[in-house]
Amino acid sequence: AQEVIRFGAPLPLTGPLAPEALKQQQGYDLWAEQVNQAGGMKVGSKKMKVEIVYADYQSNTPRAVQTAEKLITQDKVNFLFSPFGSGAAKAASTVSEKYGVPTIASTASSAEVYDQGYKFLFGTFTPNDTLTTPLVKIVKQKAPEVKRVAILARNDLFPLAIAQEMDKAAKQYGLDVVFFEKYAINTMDHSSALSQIKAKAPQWIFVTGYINDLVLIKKQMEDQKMQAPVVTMIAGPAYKEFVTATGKTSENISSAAWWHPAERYQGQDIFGSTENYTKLFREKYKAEPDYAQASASVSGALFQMAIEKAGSLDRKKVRDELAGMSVQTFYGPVKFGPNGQINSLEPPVFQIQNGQPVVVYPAAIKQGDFRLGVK
Amino acid sequence: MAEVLVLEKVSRRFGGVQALQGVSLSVGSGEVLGLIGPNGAGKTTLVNVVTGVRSASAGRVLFEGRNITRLQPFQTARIGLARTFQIVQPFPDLTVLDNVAAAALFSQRGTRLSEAREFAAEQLEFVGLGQFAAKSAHTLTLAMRKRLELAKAVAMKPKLLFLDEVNAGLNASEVDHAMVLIRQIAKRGITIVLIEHLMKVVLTVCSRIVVLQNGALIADGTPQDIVNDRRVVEAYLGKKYAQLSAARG
Amino acid sequence: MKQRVYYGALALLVLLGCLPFLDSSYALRIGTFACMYAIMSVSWTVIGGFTGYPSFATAAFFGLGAYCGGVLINKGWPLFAAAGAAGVVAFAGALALGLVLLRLRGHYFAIASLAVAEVLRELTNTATELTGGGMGLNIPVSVTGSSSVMGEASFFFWAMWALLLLTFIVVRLIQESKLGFGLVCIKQNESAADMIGVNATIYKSLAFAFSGVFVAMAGALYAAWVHYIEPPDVFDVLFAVKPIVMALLGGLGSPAGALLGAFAFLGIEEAVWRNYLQIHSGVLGLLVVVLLLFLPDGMMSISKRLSQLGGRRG
Amino acid sequence: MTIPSAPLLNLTGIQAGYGEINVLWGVDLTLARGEITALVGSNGAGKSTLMRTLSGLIVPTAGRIDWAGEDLCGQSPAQILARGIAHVPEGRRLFSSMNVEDNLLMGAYARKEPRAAIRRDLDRVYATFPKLHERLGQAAGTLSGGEQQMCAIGRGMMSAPRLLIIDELSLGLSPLLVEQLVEALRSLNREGLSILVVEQDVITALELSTSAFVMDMGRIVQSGRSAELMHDPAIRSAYLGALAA
Amino acid sequence: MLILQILLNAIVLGSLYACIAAGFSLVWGVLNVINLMHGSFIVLGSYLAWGAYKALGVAPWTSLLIAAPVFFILGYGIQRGVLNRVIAAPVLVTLTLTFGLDLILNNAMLVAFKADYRQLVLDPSLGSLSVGSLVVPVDRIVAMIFSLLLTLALFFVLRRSRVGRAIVAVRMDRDAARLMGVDVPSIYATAFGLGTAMAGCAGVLLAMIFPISPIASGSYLGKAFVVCVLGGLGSVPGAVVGGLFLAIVESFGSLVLGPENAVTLSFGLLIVFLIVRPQGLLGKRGFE
Ligand SMILES: Nc1ncnc2c1ncn2[C@@H]1O[C@H](COP(=O)(O)OP(=O)(O)OP(=O)(O)O)[C@@H](O)[C@H]1O
Ligand SMILES: Nc1ncnc2c1ncn2[C@@H]1O[C@H](COP(=O)(O)OP(=O)(O)OP(=O)(O)O)[C@@H](O)[C@H]1O
Ligand SMILES: [Mg+2]
Ligand SMILES: [Mg+2]
Repeated sequence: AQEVIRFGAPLPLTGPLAPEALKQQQGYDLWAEQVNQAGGMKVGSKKMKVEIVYADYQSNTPRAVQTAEKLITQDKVNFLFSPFGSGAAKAASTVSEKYGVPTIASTASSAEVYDQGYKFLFGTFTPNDTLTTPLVKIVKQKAPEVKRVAILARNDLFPLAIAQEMDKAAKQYGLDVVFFEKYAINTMDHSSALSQIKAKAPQWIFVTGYINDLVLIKKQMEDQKMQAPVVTMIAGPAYKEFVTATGKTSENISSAAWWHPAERYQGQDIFGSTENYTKLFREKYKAEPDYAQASASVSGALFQMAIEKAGSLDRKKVRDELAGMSVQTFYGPVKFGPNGQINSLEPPVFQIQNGQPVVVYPAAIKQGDFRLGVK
Repeated sequence: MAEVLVLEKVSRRFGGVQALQGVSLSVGSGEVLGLIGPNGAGKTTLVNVVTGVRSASAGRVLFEGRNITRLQPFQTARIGLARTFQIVQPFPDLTVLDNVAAAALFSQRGTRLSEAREFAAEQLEFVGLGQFAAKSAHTLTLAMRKRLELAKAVAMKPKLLFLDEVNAGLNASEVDHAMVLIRQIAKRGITIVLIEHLMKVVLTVCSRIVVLQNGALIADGTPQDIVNDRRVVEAYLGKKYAQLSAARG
Repeated sequence: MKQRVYYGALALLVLLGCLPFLDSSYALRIGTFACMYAIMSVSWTVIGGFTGYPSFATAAFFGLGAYCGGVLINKGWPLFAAAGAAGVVAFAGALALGLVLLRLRGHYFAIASLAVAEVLRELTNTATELTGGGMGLNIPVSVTGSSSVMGEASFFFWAMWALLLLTFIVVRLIQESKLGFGLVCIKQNESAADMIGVNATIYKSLAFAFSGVFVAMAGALYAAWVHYIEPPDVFDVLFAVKPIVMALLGGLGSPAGALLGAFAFLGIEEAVWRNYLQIHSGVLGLLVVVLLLFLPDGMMSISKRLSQLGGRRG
Repeated sequence: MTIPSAPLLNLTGIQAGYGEINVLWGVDLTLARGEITALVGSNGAGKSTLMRTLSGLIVPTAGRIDWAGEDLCGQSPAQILARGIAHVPEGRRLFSSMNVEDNLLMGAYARKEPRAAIRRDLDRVYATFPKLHERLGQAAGTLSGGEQQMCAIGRGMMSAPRLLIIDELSLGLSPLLVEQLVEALRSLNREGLSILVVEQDVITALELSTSAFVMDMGRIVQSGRSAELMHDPAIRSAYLGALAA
Repeated sequence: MLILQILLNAIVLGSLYACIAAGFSLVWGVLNVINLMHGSFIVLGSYLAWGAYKALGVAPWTSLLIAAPVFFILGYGIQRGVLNRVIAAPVLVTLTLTFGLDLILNNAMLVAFKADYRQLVLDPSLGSLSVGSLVVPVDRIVAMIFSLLLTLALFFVLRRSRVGRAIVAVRMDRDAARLMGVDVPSIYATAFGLGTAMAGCAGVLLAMIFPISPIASGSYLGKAFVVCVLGGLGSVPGAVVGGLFLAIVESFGSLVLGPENAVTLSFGLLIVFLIVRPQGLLGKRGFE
């Protein structure tokens, strides 16, 4: 039988993070399918197929660590993808470091994850401020009259971190943060907070949260007839479901993400180009890919390039290849900094226009201009 | 005769119901006092107020000269007040022995479990439940449960014991047996307040009887006085009883 | 019979102590979890089993302990001192809380105890200065002094194991003591217990406190072990529910049963989790349902049924 | 003397118990229509068990309960109630947090008659037990012991039965109230209601009833007209106790 | 003005809470069962409304007509087939049983519908009503009216009907109820069925408002708990009062203390209530 390379992927398949896990899974699966359709990847003289071993950690961080360990020691995977999000990725990185297993975190952005001095951990998300600073710059430039910013953040690792970056950036660029509140994770209704925001008459409403929060908040903003020149939501609008669920009212909502299907990169990876990736994804899942799926896919593709270059499954060698890597991919240029976190990427800012996400930054790949006015 | 328990104008309301109104009463040491009255007169409530299960709305309760109106049930238990429940309340899954041992153990400070068990065994013999010591309490029949209640109360080495309808539901010969027990308990020097609807028990065992009606005391006297008290007959005993006792002379 | 189960459980515990010699860090991790859960379920029997108060506060104690431990370790406290402090805080807190909460009975108490974890979680979430709030708390300090993988794993395993042993022994001592006797009386009939002089309020509060102290210490060990905790994770309602299921599985009210139940449950869960990726929580649910419908007295009823069968034959 | 009336209920060879424990060992018993019958016996004799069997709470393991030619064995309490047998259980078993009036109305749960008829019966219960009328809005669980007994009997009357079974009639009632209750039952009986009472106080039982059965160790050991049993020396010594002797 | 707007939001939200909690309260108060499946039933109801609208264009308020009987039968069946077997067991056993059943139900939904959030978007949208600067969304008003109607209906079933009295009687003394001619298992099942039907209907109404996902079940359950305790166990009017009370406290708490404290506040309130007034706002004392 043909030999297989095994990749471990601990995912929160059940529990509150389950929707995220599904996206990850789609991304990994698409990549694995491409590799195997092409007859496997070239390792030295051999062609080897890819197998992804999934394990559910029930959205529970310690379970994620346990799962990672199980994948390494029991399921004997060769390489590992991190669990979802910065917290779990950080927790699990101890294990992969311990066993010297090269690991790519496809959804961890916090610098703390990478600043532990670990050698085997790499990540495909740039730090959080790379999302907020460009946004502030664009708004400053496009709408100098926008002064009053309201920030509403989910009191949770990633959304809160983004909101804090936003707060910093806004202040740095001379905006006036008139409202900055957190909402609890289990908040079912936002009407009170929104009424408070409305009373402050902000010109820029900046909300962070997971997709369900954002869909609900958008709907309630509409219910309360709230309008502002700029409304930004992270991370919802990057997802197709957000646009479906909010309908026409999502027009002109801006957001930022690490990747967007509207980008146009030519890559040396198995997917070739952003266009091709999007096409393959659509064929397989009948849906638009978003950054989470793309990041998962590119993590696979990066492993593949490193392994093929190393010509062996030796973990140390593959790690060194990853560390020294500098390549073009459908996801953008990839080069890891000394701490393992990607530093070559310029995350796009985009906006829903005519029901479609349109990239408005960076200039090199932009598809349209930033527009003002959200109903 | 020194007074063990004194009630001074004790009242208790439940919403619209005045269950006790200004009851003043004293119980002498070593006495066997009968407490009778129509259903709903407030007898059980009186016991509840004295033992701290319910608080008094007004008035004071003195035990051996000490004001115990505000004490909790476990505190009254520790200073020497014991009671049986009108509806028996054993610890159903404990053995009969442990039911009694618990009473001995917790009512007196510094007892050890082994001592308590020994003492409990004696009390079981005393009430005639010796051979059931190892059974679970819930397997006992009603008559035996009532005796278990007695054993528990006695094991607490109380100074004052309230017996709330310990004879209800027993047949005549069992009642006779219970009366013997009550007399023996009294002989140990324990003051007893006996609540009972079985007149033959009250009349034979008690030296003095008080009558409650609608929460107020309406009579206080020797059994003979009570049986002949017109108000008591009307409110409680009934004409038939009056005829019967008149016939007996 | 009871004694046999007790010694059986002790023997199993001692046997488990040899796990590090297997030299598998995965097995050690599972073993550590098993000890942790067993601490929770054995502790729970004090309030839930002896006293009959359906407490869901285990998650609250665990989270409280984890955060106490985590914060103190970050302040430079040695691990065991931090764990001890977590235990003391939980004990005192539970004692005070018990005085008010335990006036409630049945469902009301269950809900109140559940809500305690919710409140603590949200408080932890908002007390960003102290706990890191929603960002979680990193405990980067290596408290073991051992840098090797196996060294650290064995260290935490033994720490958790020793704590379990301590918990088990203390809980058994409580069961045999006057306190334990009083608790059983309270369970059987609280007003009757009151009438014979049991200070039910204090007794119940003590039971509540004892059901929390070791859980909190386990929480502190856990925090040091995983190096990162966040509120939704350590105040997870499953930490409250699972110990109960474990105790039910073992047969309500017996610490040895709770211990065995914890191991059995984790064994089943691990097996299910490995084999049914998409539907493992459903399968787990099915197991719980089947268990309750067909083994109402837990595993104890298996042995009872077996002995009944044997009795009939013989 | 009246002509002995047709039997209302006929039990033959009833055996019943709880799980593996057998309590009744072949009970034979006949109740006459329109009479008050008493059942006496020491504690644990099985009186309550027999009553529970009659009302369907316990299914007998052997024997036959003949009611107007139909065997009631195995029928549910609801079916038996529909035939006209109401049971006031030992220990009152009131719905403790329901108020007194709702408890009484629950007695009429299975009746499909117009409200007015039920209302009339309710008023009659209140007439029999004025104390209940005073307490009609109070939760039954907070009534005094004797008040609860009244409520339980009243609830039994509310189902407009043909046979009313009362377990422990006088338990916890004051002498006066027992007297009134006896009167009330007599008057119900005169209106055609058959009654079966279980009673510890043998004198009261025998005075109230026309015929009586004595039970011991799960069997009927003696039966006869009450007036005759009253003078039976064996009964007197076994059940009337020291005072009567 | 802000205060008025927040009060208005709270009143509308509160009546939705009432609808979430009414069935839960019924089952808890009457059957003495804490039904942990309640949240999942609500989500299932939302899926039903979503499917009906998406596939057939049936508006949610029309879907109520399907949801009520369907969920009644579902609940009736679960009670009869599973819960009835242990109904006499202690609190913990029934609670854990519903916990297990919920794991199954929720996992089944996760497999069937996936975890991602869906939203029932009415087209055309119902918009919002405004009076001066006050605004209220029409879909919430619709949901509020229907949820109050449903709650009222449940109230009359319990208070006025024979079945209602039997439900309460069974709760207090099974054997005595049997002696009154009550068919106990079927009454239990009816009560559970009613509770489930209320959950399903609540889900249908909430589909217009909240995103739908199996994951949402937990927060519905949490709300049901709090409302039920605030209002009084088993009391339907209590659910309404408790719901309003909770919504008002949350909304103003969020105004004064910040939104992140709203949830803490509601659970804190729950504890305080349990301690000082365990019978809830409208519950009577003495109910266990
Ligand atoms: N918790 C309560 N709420 C309302 N009323 C109450 C409560 N407890 C007792 N009562 C009322 O107070 C009165 C006195 O009750 P109590 O139990 O003291 O009577 P009792 O003299 O013991 O009667 P019995 O001989 O029937 O046992 C009764 O009318 C009863 O209904
Ligand atoms: N639920 C039960 N389970 C097992 N045994 C029972 C149960 N109820 C009663 N028994 C047993 O059945 C026997 C008869 O009890 P029963 O209650 O019928 O007697 P009784 O004649 O009514 O006595 P009493 O005068 O005390 O009411 C007793 O030995 C009793 O212990
Ligand atoms: Mg009384
Ligand atoms: Mg009986």
